[in-house]
Amino acid sequence: MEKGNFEPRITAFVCNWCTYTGADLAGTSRLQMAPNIRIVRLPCTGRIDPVFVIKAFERGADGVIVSGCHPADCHYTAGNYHARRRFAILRELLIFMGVDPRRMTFSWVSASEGAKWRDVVNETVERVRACGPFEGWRSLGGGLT
Amino acid sequence: MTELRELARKLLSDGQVKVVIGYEEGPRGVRPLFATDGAAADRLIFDERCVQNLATYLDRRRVHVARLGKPAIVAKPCDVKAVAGLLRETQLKREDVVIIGVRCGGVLADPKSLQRLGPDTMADRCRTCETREPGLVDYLVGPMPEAVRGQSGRDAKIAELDAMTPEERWSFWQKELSRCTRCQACRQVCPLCYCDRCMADKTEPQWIESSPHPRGILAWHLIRAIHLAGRCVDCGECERACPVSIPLGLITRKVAQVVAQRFQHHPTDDPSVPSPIGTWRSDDPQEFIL
Amino acid sequence: MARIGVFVCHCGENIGRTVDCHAVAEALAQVPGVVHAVDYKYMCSDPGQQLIKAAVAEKGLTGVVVAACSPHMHEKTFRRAVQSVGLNPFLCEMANIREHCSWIHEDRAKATEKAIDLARMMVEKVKRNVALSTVRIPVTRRALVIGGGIAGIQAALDIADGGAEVVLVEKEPSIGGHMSQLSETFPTLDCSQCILTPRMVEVYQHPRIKLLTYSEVEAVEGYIGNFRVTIRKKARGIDESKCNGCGACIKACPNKRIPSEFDCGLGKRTAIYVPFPQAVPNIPVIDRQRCTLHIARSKGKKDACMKCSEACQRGAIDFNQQDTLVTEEVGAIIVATGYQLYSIGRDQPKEYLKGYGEYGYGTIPDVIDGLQFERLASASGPTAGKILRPSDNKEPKTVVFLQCIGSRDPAKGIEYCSKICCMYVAKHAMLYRHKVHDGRVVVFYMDIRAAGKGYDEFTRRAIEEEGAEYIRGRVTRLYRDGDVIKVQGFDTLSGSPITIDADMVVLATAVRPQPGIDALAQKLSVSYDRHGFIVEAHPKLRPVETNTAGVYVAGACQAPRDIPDSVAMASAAASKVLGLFSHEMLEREPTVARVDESVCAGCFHCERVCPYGAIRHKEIKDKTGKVIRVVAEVNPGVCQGCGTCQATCPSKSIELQGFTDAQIFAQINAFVG
Amino acid sequence: MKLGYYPGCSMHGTSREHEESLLAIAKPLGLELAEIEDWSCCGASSAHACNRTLAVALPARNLALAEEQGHDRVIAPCAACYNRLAMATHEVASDPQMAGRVRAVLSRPFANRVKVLNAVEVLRELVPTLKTNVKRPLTGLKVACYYGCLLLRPAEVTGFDDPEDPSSMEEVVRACGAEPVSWRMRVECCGAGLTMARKPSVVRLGRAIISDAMASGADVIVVSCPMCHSNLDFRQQAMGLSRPMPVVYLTQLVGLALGLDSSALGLARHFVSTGGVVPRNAAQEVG
Repeated sequence: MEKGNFEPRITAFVCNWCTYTGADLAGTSRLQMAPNIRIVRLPCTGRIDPVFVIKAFERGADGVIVSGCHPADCHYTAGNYHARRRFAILRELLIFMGVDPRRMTFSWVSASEGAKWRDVVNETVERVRACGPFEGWRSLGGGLT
Repeated sequence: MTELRELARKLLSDGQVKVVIGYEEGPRGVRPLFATDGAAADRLIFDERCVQNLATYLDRRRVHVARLGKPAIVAKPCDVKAVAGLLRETQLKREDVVIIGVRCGGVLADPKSLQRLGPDTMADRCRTCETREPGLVDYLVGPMPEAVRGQSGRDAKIAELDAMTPEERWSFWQKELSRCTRCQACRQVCPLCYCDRCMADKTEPQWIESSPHPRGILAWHLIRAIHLAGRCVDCGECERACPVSIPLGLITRKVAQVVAQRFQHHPTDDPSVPSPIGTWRSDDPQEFIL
Repeated sequence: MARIGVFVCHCGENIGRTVDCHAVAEALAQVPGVVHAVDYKYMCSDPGQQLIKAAVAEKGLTGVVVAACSPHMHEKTFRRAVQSVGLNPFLCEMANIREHCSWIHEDRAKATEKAIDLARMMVEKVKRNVALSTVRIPVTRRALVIGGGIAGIQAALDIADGGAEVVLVEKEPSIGGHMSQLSETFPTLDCSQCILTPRMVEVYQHPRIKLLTYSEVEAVEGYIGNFRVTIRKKARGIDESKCNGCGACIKACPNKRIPSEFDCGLGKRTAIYVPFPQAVPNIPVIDRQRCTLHIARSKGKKDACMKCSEACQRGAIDFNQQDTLVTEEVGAIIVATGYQLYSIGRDQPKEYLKGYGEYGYGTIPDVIDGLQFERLASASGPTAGKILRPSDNKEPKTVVFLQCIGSRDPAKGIEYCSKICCMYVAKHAMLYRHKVHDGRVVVFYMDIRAAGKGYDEFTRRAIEEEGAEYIRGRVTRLYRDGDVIKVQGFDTLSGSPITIDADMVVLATAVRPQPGIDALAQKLSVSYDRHGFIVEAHPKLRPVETNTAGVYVAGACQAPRDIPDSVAMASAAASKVLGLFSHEMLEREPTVARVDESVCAGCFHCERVCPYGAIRHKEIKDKTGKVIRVVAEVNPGVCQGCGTCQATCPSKSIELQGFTDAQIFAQINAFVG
Repeated sequence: MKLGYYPGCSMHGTSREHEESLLAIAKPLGLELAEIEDWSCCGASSAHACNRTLAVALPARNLALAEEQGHDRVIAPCAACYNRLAMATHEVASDPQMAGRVRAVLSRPFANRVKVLNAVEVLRELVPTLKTNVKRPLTGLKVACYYGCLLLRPAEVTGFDDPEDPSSMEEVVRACGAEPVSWRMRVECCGAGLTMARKPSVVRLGRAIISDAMASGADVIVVSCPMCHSNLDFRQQAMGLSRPMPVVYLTQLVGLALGLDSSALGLARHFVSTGGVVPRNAAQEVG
């Protein structure tokens, strides 16, 4: 597959209360967007373990989206604040280890931001498309579990 | 030296502690000493060759040490920060350990080299270390050393890596990590890797592939770095223990830089300061979030 | 071996138009562990649900995936369906191929491919689902209400009338709170005492209300449904069982010149006293700081004065009485501790609060606050309802009211609006005009905020019919000039400075939470803002709940509130409590965290990140009873299931049921594996 | 105490007596003043009315010079200079963009390390020394301390005293053996900013201030601002007061208490005679 003209595979980890609902709204509003992402629903960004992102890349994802409630909107009051610190570190670590930052999207998308979700998805898909397939990680040896 | 030995003797003789964990002259350089009597106490030494972080022996899971009874520990500033970490994370009660803090002007990069301590012979981490005198201690020994400061090759290397393209960084690390045999020495030596069952050994589900192939190796070192974020005291033991000399210090240092710059948190010997992971501020930087 | 059934819904055209549902079903049939895969026009319809129920029964399914709309839409529907045929509801999951697929894509091939992925991911998850049963915890049907003001009284009465027992704790010697100090109430100008006192008596006589006055909450343990509260009953110096409230002791007390708290220092009281005649309970209390006998004792001298106990026929006076601690088991707690007024003095309780030097830091006589004016206007007050200024008891002919003193003044540390001042100032203006017909009333205001039923009419009446002069602007300086108080201000509407010679100035000072609220909030582990106001669980949808399950909030301790708001909140909180009490067992979603004690390292990162304080320390002992390890334990009654603990746990020894790592990994792998 | 000294235009012009008295009392008080070399205008009061960056850059230049010349504290006796210099340190410290713009304009290193002081707070700091050096206690002299606006406001910039209820001038006055009166107009505006544009208003404001001082039994008004001084002193004839009210600088009052010759303190330079203020045994030539 060539850079620029391939279909990236992107895993999205989203919280149940804001972004998942926002994605639902995008659907009910019939907002068209790139079909390259698959959503994994979690109760809260606080539940999203950095290892999920690592696993996704390990298993061959070309890009990852992590999205939840805006600061102060967290259904569980503080999960997104914890996530924000966690992913600030994960992101810079992965970049340091050679992951292209364009492959990682972190966003706050509220239940009312269907359009923002569409933009986040489309932008991410385009950025990752530009990066090309993530052969680097996918091609690392090792048996699957 | 005599100051340290006399103190150790006293602590043992009047029964304040049952063992003094410190350093002694060994056949192949300085090694840990577990002094349980006055005679042994007289073998205690401390100098710039004492690189080991003995705090790792305070983990109650190290039964062979725990069995000896209440310990006193000879600790450099970075070692004391590790003790503080154990206190912070309820692995240890303050009353269960006597801390003999030693003033420290840095240790040698290569303790066997027998060089004099100087800006270039000093361990890289010590060149950027601010702390000469540890807090939290029960006793404080040794003269106040003048602050020898040197250029950190480590920070220079990090800057160099940051300047590379992702692809270049990726191949750099793949080359370095390719030597990893997953011997887990980095984990065993780390005073803050104390879990009864490390997640790396968890199989259902499996978090990290256990065999030493690139995928599992990368995952291990990433997760290790994440788990030490804001907790690492930069004692350099992981890098020292690594049999295939992977520059692990680069990773821990990089994460420490991120934590310091984003959350204004620096390793501290104050156990009451919470670790930056597990706390938050409503105004934490979020420039990377759409 | 898993036996999963997959049910693909066309949702009429909604999914079918862009997703080849039949192809999806066929593809899923090939997935290992899937023993049954069909598509149907409307899965949520009766026949659709029948389809699922039948398959569960006939094929003996161990798990069900419905590929249809958003789980937010129909998860409950389908879980109920499978439950009805004996499959645990938590073994049924939905793959969202409508909102997240058919509605947002046009390319049929790609949409179908995505739908297959989404369904496959969910199949892999369901394979690892386990049967979960709702968490059930016992509920003590007994409530604690903290604070005996109007909010606490209302809440206590509503709960007690609803059939549950209530413990009402009030730190003052009598219930009634600030409302009992008010003369009349806006916007109806009906007498505060007249509407409040009957409610106070009702509380006192209610068979299901246990009233603890002159008492404070010492400690709180436990969780929703099962709180254990320790309350300190401060020594009253009176044997409540003997006292009949005759008041002989009060008449006998020689110390008659003590400034009365109830009258805001404008009236006097004795050392043994009831705060006000209608106090409930009508039992005096001895102020040990002011009582001659206790002062003597504190200096080690012999008892100097015994007049009150000599006067008491029933021997109810007990100088040696000590504080006592009582513990109460309750299932819910309502915080209704109310407010206090900001003072303009130089010394402030918080360093970010500043006083008003330009108004003389409260040193100018006849500059009083709103509550003091209430006492002057009150028929039961120190002046028997006559408006007489404190310094010389003359009737003030010009009274100036200043609004927003502290409030909306960030320079003084308070940015919020105190909400009630606009209304009570208008009320004060009227009360004054009713009592002093030739008197002049001037009000300095920033805005008039009279949003409320009959509120704007009320302020308009003060201005248009009762002749209060409203000046839009701030007062820059107050100073005494002989007999008058010079009020230097600026009229922003006419754009000119203005000076008024006032006989009395009334400051509408800001509403602040009661002192000690932060300590109480910490005991209850509920959050509070920088001013100390209790933070509600959700500003719109959960206004009377706190982030600690089982603890509710009512009245001015949550934000500045007037009487109608406080009462409404109190009733809302009471109904929440009664709702909680309507079951013997409290049922909670089983998506809560569980600890694997065998591997927990006891680092308690989970405890630090848990927003609900659901993590407890559990000691693991050996046979001899010696503690060998301390591990984390989740209180399922408190856990809300956010899972932050699990993502934080270094050894992965804590798992959120329904969203375990095994399940998530399976989903990840199913997509890109 | 060693301080950098920023005179500003007024200390060399309209308020020469302010500088004369300051330099005169410096020696006995052990105060070393090093005038900042190559100092330039602080920009008051026109710059901040037309260009915000300029209004900060002008004082900042002088602060940068002070740094170069090794001062960590600088005294600006003119209240306006003080206010502008303090404002500059505040703005540069609190507004990164402003800091950027200003440094660009200065094109010289500026760490913003210098602490800006006014004459009042310096004298307050020196009260112990002053007490021990008082040669001629001004016993019985009733003094109205007038702060005006620029010394105290905005509080977050000046912050050396309570802007609504200050006390530092009174402290110094007490140390001189005189008796500060309590009066109301201490922190009211004297209108100096409009002294040319709207004379009647200025006269009205000045009258209110001086009358209140008189009513509270003051023999003299003490100021620490050249604008306040010229306004209350020079404009006094126009006010139609019952009697003249001498207006002197705090530095002059301190000088008298230190027993300095009144001519050394420039007391003869005022429009309203300061004779009543000068103790009998002081120099005679005061008109």
